[in-house]
Amino acid sequence: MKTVRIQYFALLREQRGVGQETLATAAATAGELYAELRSRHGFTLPADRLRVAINGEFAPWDASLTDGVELVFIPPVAGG
Amino acid sequence: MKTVRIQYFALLREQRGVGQETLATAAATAGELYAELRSRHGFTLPADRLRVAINGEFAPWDASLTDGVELVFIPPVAGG
Amino acid sequence: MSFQISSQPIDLAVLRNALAHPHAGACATFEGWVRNHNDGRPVLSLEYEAYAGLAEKEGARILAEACAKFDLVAALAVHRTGHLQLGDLAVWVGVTAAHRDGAFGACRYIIDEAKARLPVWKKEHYADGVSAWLNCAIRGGFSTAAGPPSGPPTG
Amino acid sequence: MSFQISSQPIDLAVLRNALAHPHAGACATFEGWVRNHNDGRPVLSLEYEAYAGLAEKEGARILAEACAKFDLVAALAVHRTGHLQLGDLAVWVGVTAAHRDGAFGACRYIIDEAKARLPVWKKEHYADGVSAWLNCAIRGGFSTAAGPPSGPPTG
Repeated sequence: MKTVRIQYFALLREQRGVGQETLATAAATAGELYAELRSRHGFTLPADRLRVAINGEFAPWDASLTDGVELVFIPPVAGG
Repeated sequence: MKTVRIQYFALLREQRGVGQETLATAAATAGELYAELRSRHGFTLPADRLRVAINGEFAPWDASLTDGVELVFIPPVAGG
Repeated sequence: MSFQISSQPIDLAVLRNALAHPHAGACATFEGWVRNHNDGRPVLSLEYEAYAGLAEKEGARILAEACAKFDLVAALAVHRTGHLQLGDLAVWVGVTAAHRDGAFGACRYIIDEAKARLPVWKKEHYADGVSAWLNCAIRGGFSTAAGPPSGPPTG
Repeated sequence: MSFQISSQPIDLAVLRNALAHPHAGACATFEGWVRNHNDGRPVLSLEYEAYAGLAEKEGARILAEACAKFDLVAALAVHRTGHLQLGDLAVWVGVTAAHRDGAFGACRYIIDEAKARLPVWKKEHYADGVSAWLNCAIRGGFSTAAGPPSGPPTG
């Protein structure tokens, strides 16, 4: 088990009901963690519509999670 | 003979030494008038680098001159 | 040369002064304003939310790409966050160059990339009381050249 | 929707307010500034001269063409006359549209046509004390589609 911090934005923030949380997980990768959270919280967005950032930088979904990392799941963007 | 008013701008104004003049001419067309003025004042620009405006609107070089018209010979433009 | 995420109104005079330079003969700007309709629905207001830290990093990369592609003097951009009303300025891009080709090309490049890549989200509030997050940019499922090398998992 | 020739400094705030409209989601502007070099020669200042009456008429035609070609909300432009110093604003074009494609396309069209067609002239004053009228635009010997039907005489 490792401890990770997650920030939520936009639709994910509203579906989760909080802007951030710290939790313990057995997930090995960012992709596994999103699948775990999606089934727990009923997120409507599939991972293939998202990107993930780890420690403030875009990262691949198969990036290994280490203790203490900060993750952001990034919904489809709509700036401008 | 008819009387015409001419305004000069930019290089033509400097080569003519005045911004406008009223003169009597036997020229039948705008093109004939420019040829007459060019030989009299030594304008360096040939007519095919100019356009002509009559009474505030672009006109063809073969437009007939009538008494009292206002002409502007328009050097190559360089706005912006 | 920075791309700012700002919760405060954008001060155009300050930005314009920051672009001034004696080599600059051309300045192109783009402004995105909150308009009263989208896809045929009347819009009353917009909420912008940003992952500011990453948005500013990605924005700086976009500006650097524009400088590499076009012959620029300077480039600057700001994106608002917060609850904006009709007519409010949501995003501003300003570019200077010796000539207008570079200025127009870079300005267009920056706003196009910003809309596709910055982690910024927009919630529209409609006249009928409903509101919705827009899901505009899913460019290549986010597996772009600028993105991570591996594809996303299913799930 | 007007193209003004102005001997007074251009007031950007006034112009921007004149473009505001609830349907407008995109605003593209172009500014031409006096820069310190041209074709490799150091420039100290610029003099602009215009045949104002015809320039405003031709400018209005250019704006009307832009409105016909692009889906615009509004378009506005001003060209300065007089003796301008380095960094001064010589020409401003502003366009609003629902979407950015129209705004960028029209803004570019207007400045390109204005440079090619408005009876406005520019004299450069160089660092070496020389000055010269620029003869930039001789598009098609002025026998453009917008021009008179007959060709110029020789001479």
